[in-house]
Amino acid sequence: MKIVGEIFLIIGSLFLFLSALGLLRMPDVYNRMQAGTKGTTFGAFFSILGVMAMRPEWFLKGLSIIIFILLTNPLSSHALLRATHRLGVPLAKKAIDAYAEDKEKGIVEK
Amino acid sequence: MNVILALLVVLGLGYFFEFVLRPFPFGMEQLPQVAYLYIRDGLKDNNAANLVTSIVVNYRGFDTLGEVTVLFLAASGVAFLLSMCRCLRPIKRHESSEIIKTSTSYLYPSLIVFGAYIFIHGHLTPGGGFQGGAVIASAVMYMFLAFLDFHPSHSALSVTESLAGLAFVGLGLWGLWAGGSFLANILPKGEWNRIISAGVIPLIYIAIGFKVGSELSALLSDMITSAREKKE
Amino acid sequence: MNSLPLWLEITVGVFIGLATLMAVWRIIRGPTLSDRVVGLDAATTITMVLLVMIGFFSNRYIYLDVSLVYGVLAFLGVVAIARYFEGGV
Amino acid sequence: MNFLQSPLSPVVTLLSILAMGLALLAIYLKDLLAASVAAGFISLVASIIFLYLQAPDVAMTEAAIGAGITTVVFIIAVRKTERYEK
Amino acid sequence: MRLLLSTLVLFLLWMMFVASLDPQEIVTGLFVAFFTSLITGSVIAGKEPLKWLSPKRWFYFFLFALYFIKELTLANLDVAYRVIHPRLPINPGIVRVKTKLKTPIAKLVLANSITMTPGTITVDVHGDTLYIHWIDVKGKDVETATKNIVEGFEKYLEVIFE
Repeated sequence: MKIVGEIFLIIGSLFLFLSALGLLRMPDVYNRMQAGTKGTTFGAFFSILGVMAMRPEWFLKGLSIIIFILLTNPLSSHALLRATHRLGVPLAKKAIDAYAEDKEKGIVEK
Repeated sequence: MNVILALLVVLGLGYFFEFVLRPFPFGMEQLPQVAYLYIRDGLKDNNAANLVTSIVVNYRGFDTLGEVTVLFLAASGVAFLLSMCRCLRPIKRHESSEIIKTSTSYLYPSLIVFGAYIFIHGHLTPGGGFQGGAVIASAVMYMFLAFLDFHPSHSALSVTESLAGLAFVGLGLWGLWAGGSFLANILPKGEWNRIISAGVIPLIYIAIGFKVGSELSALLSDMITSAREKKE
Repeated sequence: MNSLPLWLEITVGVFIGLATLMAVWRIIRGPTLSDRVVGLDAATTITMVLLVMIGFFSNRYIYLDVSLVYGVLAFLGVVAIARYFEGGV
Repeated sequence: MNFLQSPLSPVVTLLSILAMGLALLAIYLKDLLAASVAAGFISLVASIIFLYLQAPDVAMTEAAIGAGITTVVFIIAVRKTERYEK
Repeated sequence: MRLLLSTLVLFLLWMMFVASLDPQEIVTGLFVAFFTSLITGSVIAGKEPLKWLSPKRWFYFFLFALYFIKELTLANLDVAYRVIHPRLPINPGIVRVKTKLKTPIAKLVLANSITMTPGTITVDVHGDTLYIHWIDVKGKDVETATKNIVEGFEKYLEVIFE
């Protein structure tokens, strides 16, 4: 159990580090958000799982923290991206931007 | 020039704090007399698992009453000033997304339960009335952010707040009547580290939690709805 | 109690510290305000993990509450800024 | 262990320097919302420091008031006045 | 009925925070849960509370959780690959996808799951159309995007929430 916990801790902190690296390297807000949300959620998930593996009596509280993170992290990124697009921040080297097209056509409220 | 002056001031302050704070030890060895007594007898006297709670609510309970009053005065002042203000610009407001609305309607009861957990367990965990009240106010704030036409009942908030304040003062007077001093801990102390322990402390924290939660909610709703006033 | 070996503590600490520093760099540099908020959002989750880890190293169960309260209220801040952008506050 | 938990340990010193840098940033930014984001980060660092020095009550209060309520109040205030400092 | 179910859900949440079986805690928790569901109008129970009782839905929920964790891991390996790669292999864009799901809670879970799958983030929901930011656009039309992004989750969520 202890070995499992240690491995989980290392995996979790590694992914936290990688997501922060993505925050640094990506070209625009949308791609930074991709790295930031996924990496931190996964890193937090595994780190807290590691702590839970080493302290089994903390299981329920750790589970509530994990559920809270899994619920709210995508929500905040969604709210922030929607607001940012509405603010008019452009995508870097975009292939297609269907959302802006639909805003032009008036399907979605601007 | 300004930068050099600022740096000099900062260095002087740093030296001052170092000079002043160095004699105080960080630890248990040489505390002032009252603090030493609090730390030695606090757990025995009140049977609370959290020593800070025992000091804040029992020995310094009168100060806490003052703090709650200060918060009440601040909220009343904000409400009064906002009712006077006629200088707002018209604001066009947009709906929030469907996802935020759905998630908020599920988060709102959960956060209220979490806030209640924080302030009911004030004598067992680091939480307390103020933190639990802040969590409850944040739940109300989520509703404001997600729904454009959310209106909490203002009279219910103020009635809750007054009743909680009355309960706090009433508990204090009961202590004065039965135990000889304001907020004396007259109830049985119970078993250590369970909910019903530490006598009167959890009751006071529940009162503070209700009071702070309704006060902060009323304050935030005043600030937000006064921004909404000039919509038309 | 079972404590971690020193090298593992140092590895985890260095990874999380570097992650925090990079989020701070995004807050300092970010060309638009959204970049700064993205940095704050990532730093919030990192901090929740860090608070849980401090609780783990000092072996106190009640420290987990602090992490949960911090998560709730920091999420409120991010959503409030996002709703400000949309014009919803 | 004892040295690491004292107020002068290297961890606390580094975190305090970080908080000071962010406070300077919050002063010099002209965009007031960005300044409030920096202020939110300061309360995050302060919360870590308090918990590290084994003061969970103070850490929780700092997290509750500093990270959430203060940011919201700043945003409402900015909403009612100007976003950019002149 | 809805009040009862909402009380039960909030009570389970309370027990999760408390994590002990002390009878005092249970009584306090029941009281708090009942009071909260009274003042919030028991929104947490949903419109049709009997849906919570079906074991088939819970079984599919378990399958969904497994699938979700697998996708989460893949997503992170994907992000890690893109971040470490020296030339940043990205081709971002925002695409439309269609969903068959109707209820708000199903859409919420779908949007959150999409945010956690490899290279996609939900930007907006409008009726049955979801706008997805895709870090590596494979096809610009609606059908390809729907097939790639939504369908894996939809078959579980349809059973669970519809």
